[in-house]
Amino acid sequence: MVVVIEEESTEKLDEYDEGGSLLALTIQKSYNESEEKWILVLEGEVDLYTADKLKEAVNQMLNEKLDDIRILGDRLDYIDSTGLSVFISALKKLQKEEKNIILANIKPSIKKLLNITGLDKIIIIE
Amino acid sequence: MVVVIEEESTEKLDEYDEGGSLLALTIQKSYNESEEKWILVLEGEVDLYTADKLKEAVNQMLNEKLDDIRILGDRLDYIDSTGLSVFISALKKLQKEEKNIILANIKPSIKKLLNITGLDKIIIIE
Amino acid sequence: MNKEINQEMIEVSIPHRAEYVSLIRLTVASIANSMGFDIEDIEDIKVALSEACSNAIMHGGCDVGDNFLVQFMMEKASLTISVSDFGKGYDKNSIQEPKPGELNEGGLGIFIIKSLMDDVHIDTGSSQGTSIKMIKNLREES
Amino acid sequence: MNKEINQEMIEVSIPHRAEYVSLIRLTVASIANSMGFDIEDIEDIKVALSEACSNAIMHGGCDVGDNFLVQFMMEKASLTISVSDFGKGYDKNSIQEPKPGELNEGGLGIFIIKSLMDDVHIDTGSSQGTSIKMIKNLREES
Ligand SMILES: Nc1ncnc2c1ncn2[C@@H]1O[C@H](COP(=O)(O)OP(=O)(O)O)[C@@H](O)[C@H]1O
Ligand SMILES: Nc1ncnc2c1ncn2[C@@H]1O[C@H](COP(=O)(O)OP(=O)(O)O)[C@@H](O)[C@H]1O
Repeated sequence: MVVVIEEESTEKLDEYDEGGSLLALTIQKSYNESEEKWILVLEGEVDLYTADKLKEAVNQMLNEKLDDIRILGDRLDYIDSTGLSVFISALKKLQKEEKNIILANIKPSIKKLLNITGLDKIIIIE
Repeated sequence: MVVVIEEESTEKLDEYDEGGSLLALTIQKSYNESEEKWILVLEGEVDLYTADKLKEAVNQMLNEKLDDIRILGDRLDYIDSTGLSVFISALKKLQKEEKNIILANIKPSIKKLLNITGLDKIIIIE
Repeated sequence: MNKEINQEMIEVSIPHRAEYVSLIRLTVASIANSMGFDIEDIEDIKVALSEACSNAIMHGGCDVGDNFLVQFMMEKASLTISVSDFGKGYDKNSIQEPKPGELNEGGLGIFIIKSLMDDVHIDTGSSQGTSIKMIKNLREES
Repeated sequence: MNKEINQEMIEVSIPHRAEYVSLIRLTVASIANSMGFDIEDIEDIKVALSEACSNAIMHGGCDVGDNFLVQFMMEKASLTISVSDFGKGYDKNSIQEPKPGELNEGGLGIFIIKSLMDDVHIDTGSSQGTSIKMIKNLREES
């Protein structure tokens, strides 16, 4: 029997309007049954301030079901090593089950960071 | 005989992309024959740095034809006393010919500034 | 370890140049936003701080290579901003308030600052620098 | 009077708190933008500076009430950024570069900074603060 998990949640750490210019992080996660993958929509910035929230969300997901995570990065403006660390620790768990992280539609600057760190050879970039 | 002036010009002091967040000032001026008014589209921010450019544009307009100036403020994000001074010195010239400045579609924060300074009693706000 | 901090300070030292005033606005908008000020208050603070910076740059009489100082003091219920130049200062008694109905290109800056902020103190004299301190209180949540 | 300025400096002093790193990014994006850096370079600079600030905050060992210092030196052809904390410092020789292919959550920050910036100097020791200086050159216009 395959456990089907349906979940949709939005967590906002902070929200700024146009004038304020500061973006924080919005996280949306859901499990896609037909694809058998977690879908994670990241919007805003992952940095030292917001990385904990991402770590929490990812841990929750993988504890519920250890399956591929497909991250939609269309609206992910920024990530640095604090965010990459979250992916790396998730990868350690995922690789045991031969699962992976898939990053879709990410900005060139983020792709560059994955190249530099060699993560592009481990994570799947679409 | 009425002199008809048709002019369209765009002056940019600086342009910033989404990531850069800094907006400078874009000025578009044209003379509308049927309304017999100058139409001035301001986009961005009028402050100490950009006010000179606005002053130049307004002076040029009034030297060509001393007529009403209708300012479209939909995309005017910011103005302070350095910008108001430009309006005030233009008003001094315009009032001699019983002409005026009309400000259309301005943001609440700019309306507030006009109230505080009493300019709302002199300039027409639409 | 995690004792509560009641006051935090951000300090920006910046050249006496007009092109940097927008950077200061960006900074204060972000600070005020994260403190919970609403859009109207943020716009007020941006204008007031810009006026003070414009004065430091235009009237301070400093070299463009010299810097002036903007300090942000973040407390639970208020933001205090100081703008200090190390310029020539001025005689406060010689400054007149703008007269309503009169068209005057100058003399609006300090009047606007006082109108938009909750409290304003100016420290200046005809041969010391000028330091203007302005306070905006967070509104009670309703 | 209007002699050309070849070097200008902006200095920001900011608390050791994670929530302010985004403000520093905002600041440097605006500075780099006005200097003429392109989008790719601006993103590189934002990441490198964030890494340095994150290190000051995470590893400096300072009180959150203490501030660290970010200096921007704007020259015609380059931007030099220094991040200085007055914390416990570290022993540079004990730090290893990340190994390609190995999954390691830590140790990426300085490696990323060195990859993205044109020149990097670190001044630190096991009981002095840390100061990291990074330089990005403007590309020749083609
Ligand atoms: N930082 C400053 N240094 C020296 N003089 C100043 C400073 N700020 C204000 N002043 C003086 O106060 C006057 C009034 O300032 P303000 O109300 O801002 O109007 P404005 O700048 O349009 O003249 C200025 O004209 C100037 O003489
Ligand atoms: N500002 C600093 N103060 C003290 N130690 C530091 C500082 N910056 C870096 N370090 C030391 O260098 C190590 C490597 O830093 P870095 O490459 O950024 O990776 P990470 O931060 O992920 O550990 C840190 O773990 C820390 O021991």
